Amino acid sequence: MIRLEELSVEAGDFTLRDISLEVAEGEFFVVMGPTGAGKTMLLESIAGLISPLSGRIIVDERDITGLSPEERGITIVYQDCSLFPHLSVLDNIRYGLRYHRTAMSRWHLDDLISVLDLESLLDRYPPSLSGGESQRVALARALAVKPSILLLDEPLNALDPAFRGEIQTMLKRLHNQTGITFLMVTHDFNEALALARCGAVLNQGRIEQAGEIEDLFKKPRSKFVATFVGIRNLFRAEFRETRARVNGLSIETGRRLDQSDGYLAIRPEDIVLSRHQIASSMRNSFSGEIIAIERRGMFYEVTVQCGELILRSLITRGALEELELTLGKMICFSFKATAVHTF
Amino acid sequence: MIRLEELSVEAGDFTLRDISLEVAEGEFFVVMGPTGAGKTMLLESIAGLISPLSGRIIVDERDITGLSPEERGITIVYQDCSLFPHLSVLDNIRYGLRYHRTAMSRWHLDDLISVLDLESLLDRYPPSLSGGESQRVALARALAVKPSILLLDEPLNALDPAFRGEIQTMLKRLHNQTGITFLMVTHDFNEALALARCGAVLNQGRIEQAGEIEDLFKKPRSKFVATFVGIRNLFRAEFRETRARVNGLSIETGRRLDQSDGYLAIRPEDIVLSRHQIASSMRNSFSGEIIAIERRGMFYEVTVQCGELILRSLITRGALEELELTLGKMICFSFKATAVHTF
Amino acid sequence: MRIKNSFLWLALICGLLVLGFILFPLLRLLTAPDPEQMGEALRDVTVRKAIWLSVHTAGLAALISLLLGTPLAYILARKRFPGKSLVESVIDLPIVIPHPVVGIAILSVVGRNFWLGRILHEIGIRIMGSVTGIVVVLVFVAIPFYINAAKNGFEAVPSRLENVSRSLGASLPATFFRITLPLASRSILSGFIMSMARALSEFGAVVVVAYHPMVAPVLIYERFEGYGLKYSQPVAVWFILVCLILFLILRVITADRKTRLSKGAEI
Amino acid sequence: MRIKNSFLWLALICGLLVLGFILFPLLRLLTAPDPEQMGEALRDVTVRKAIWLSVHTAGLAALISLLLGTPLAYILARKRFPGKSLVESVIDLPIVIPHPVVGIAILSVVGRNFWLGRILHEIGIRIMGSVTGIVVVLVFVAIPFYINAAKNGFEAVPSRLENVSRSLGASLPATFFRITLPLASRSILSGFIMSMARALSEFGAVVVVAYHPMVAPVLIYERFEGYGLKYSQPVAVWFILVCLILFLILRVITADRKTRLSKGAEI
Repeated sequence: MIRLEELSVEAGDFTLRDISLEVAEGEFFVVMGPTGAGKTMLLESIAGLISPLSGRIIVDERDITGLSPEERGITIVYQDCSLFPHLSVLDNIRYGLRYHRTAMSRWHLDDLISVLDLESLLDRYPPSLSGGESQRVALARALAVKPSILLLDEPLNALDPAFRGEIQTMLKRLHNQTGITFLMVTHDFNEALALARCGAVLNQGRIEQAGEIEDLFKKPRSKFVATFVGIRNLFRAEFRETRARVNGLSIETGRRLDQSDGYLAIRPEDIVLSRHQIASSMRNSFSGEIIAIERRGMFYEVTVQCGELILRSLITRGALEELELTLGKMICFSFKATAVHTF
Repeated sequence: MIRLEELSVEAGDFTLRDISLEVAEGEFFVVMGPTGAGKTMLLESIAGLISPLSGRIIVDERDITGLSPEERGITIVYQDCSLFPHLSVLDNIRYGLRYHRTAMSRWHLDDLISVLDLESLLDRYPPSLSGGESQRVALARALAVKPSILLLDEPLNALDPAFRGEIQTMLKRLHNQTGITFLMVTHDFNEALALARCGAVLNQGRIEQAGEIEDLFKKPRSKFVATFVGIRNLFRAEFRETRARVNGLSIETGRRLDQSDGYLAIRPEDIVLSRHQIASSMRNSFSGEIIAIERRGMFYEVTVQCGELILRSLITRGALEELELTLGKMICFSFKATAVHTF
Repeated sequence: MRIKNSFLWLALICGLLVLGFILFPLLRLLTAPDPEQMGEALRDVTVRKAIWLSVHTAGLAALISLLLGTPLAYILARKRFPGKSLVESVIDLPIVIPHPVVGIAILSVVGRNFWLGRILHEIGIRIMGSVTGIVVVLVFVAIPFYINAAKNGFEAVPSRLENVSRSLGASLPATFFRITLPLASRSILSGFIMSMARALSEFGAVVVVAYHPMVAPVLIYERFEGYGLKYSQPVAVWFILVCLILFLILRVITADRKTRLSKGAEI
Repeated sequence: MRIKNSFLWLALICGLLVLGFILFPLLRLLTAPDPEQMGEALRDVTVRKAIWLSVHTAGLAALISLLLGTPLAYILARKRFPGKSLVESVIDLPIVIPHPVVGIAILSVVGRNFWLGRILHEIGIRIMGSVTGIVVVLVFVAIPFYINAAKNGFEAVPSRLENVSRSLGASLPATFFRITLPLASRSILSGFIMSMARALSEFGAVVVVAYHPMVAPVLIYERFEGYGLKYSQPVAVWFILVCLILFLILRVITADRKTRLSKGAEI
């Protein structure tokens, strides 16, 4: 278990302020944030590579704030892998073993090498490895000493998208098999969705929101988090009882709203398009004009204008063809009251 | 129009070999390839920054192979933006104007600045700009001289995912408004899907396949292209008449197959899951056991095992819940004959 | 924690030893002469002339290094060509050639028993015992310092900036003067000062080629040889004060530059 | 194309001028003495003794620089502390202090009218006119070259590698010896050779502290002063041949290193 208590760290011009976080034993926890949010700095503070100004780092009920990095049993995998270029792959992996007498009892080095599919690389040297290979070696090296915590610094970012899935699957499997606490930072919300159950959003050196990923995704508590998790439908709204008024539209939220105004967010994939008004349990149903259709990866984003309000809906190619959507066409759009999030 | 005729380029240890490509006037063309495929080198050859060993570069029926970069009217936007750090944003944008008497007649500088939303940045200096801002300035600088061709070197890669959509939309708009030929390289197939109609896949200095993006996506002609465009269901198969045998399963392809063996590919999103065999026009229908369910961004990848064959299907969260999919459950999967691609 | 500390202690002790070893003699030298001796030295026209001769020949040598060395430094920073590392070796040669040998080598080509010497004599250029000779020797010892600094400065300018400039329509010279030179200007300036400082400090090569007119190091040596340590100290102090001011300027410039660059770096 | 070419022509001309200016006198020097004179110089025991004294004092000075300078170089490459740029300035001082002044400054602290000099005298260490004195002077002029090279070498080792090593359980010293030192070894070696080359070339500072025993540059100067150019040339040639061999080794090492690094770079 890791607990950060009001940790403040300063390095150069940049400061992490009052970071409080709790990561449960054996969890896969993801800290997300844009470039420059201080993510790597957070990891280096936990690893003991930067000394905090104030606050405490507790691991398994033991205050490790004053310990030097080599005494912590926390390993780190950097984005660039940081393999030792003058050592062979095998020597890289074995590097830390001499400092850990208990290492590799449950998990044998050979197992690790075979799980990470490194047998054929052992005699090679780091400069000759591909990105994905380097990443696997770095993981093996960090796990070989059986750390209590593994810190991962954007491990997928340096890889081509085609290979990200592979390493992602491997990370998940390693996490399940070793039972080690993984703490990963990333700028890509989708990675968090794929890998972790809990996480936090870091922005400009502060934690914006922490909790279950699902909650960050569905119930962002700030405009920054909402934008960061890709909620493209985000509006200022006035609230009255259970309804929210946005640009003249009255939207049912299905619950009493305590504030008088705030933000209203709807995920684009929660908006259903149809040619005609449909009879369903969806409490909100409107119609508008299609003003843009754009491809987003394997899906299409349809932008609908209804009065002043501009809403985006994400649909599949099949749906696009079936509904015969074209620019300028009028279309109905509906969403459940539970899909409406306010803050 | 750009036409590359058997272009070969060498720089250091790396070689581009026999690149032949044709990009139509005013098109948005994307060259995709993994890191180290030679993408930047291809752009720099077209811009005249590297001299080719052999082959010709034809722009608008004029052989420009021997021209120096400043005589070509081709501008380049690098991934790192490469803004001039000692010049203000406005001076960066105006940098090339003095060399182009005819520049900015149709498109006025002010228009460009306002379309790219740069008014408030004009007095700032590059080191103080964010990634997205730098990218917009670099685009304005490259477009200000009204090039006949704009070369884009992974313009979205250095940006946080949250801002990629914005620049992507802007690129598309700029392309439509200026009518300039855009040639972009990227390692991300999804960007190509979102932006371009035609493209090519580059691997280890050679063009693997060129044509409409849709064809690359649906009908890859090599194993590399299939993997690169994210076809996770790719198998060696034996062909007989209209059917393909893969690991004991007989799959209908709906057309006569000329080869006796080859590869068979099915996109995961083309595989429909259902609890029971469904009556439909889908010619292939099998059942298997669910052996994995993994979240991929906003969707779920369900892995189904049927005998020796392992197939992956991509479905929405709604479908996942509706079908009550769990590990170990038996499930039916179907796909159209037209969704089966062979090569 | 103990091991770590002993490691840092070792480093600290070595560091203090080195700094003390360098600073202690210099500080002692600076405080050795009394104000009266200092004033006397300053009133001595020979001393003033020698220091001025040193400063202006060194400045001239640095300027010549800049003019001749800049194009070569740019080529070395940007182009690959066969034999490049040989060229770099040749440029570094003056650093490692023993100083009197530099003087002897230059005298070897300007003597009247060699064709170049005869040509120079015909057109009236004297090297031995002349200001010209001093400048030639100083350029020889100073130019590697300038070229290396300028080369590093040019290398630090990303060639992508030049690529972009050219694709925007600027020719190679226009790109050089609008992009490369402004961005490398601090390195060029610090190379200029570095090469001037090196020229100011030279003694062995100069004394072989020109004992007279006397540059400051030769004068200091002469006073030391002829009249002893005490008599040479005031001149030495005056001269290193001049050198230190130059050196201080160099440091201010490079420190300033580092700050600016680190600001641009990512967190 | 025309402008571009004239730019390159200018660079080529400047480059050839610089290379010619450096190489021409040295090549002329190398070819000036006839084989008979060369053989005679080699048979002269004074010459052989002087060259050997130069080589071994310079080697000793480089070794001392390495031992004392390495920890300091590491601290300068890795740590930020207030006054760091001042420390760096102090380390560079010996490069810009005029050479005779270096000798005078060192004599200022070892004379018997100063406490340090009295202590040294008590324990029987002589500086003036001794091999010890020569080594002290050579360390003074050579150590900045070593420290700067080693510092650059250490800076080129990413501190992330050290971070990873420590998080894997290696202490600071273990990390230094297993990761940092092996990766910086080429820079350290080239710094060693560079500082030795600098020490070999020194004349002005040595001549002040120790005219006798005679190091090679002093001998060369003496022969030049006493017997003229022709008589000094053979000794100079033998000595620079020794220096050049050292310098060649340096070049081979650094060139090799560049190749290895560039191989690791991305296409």
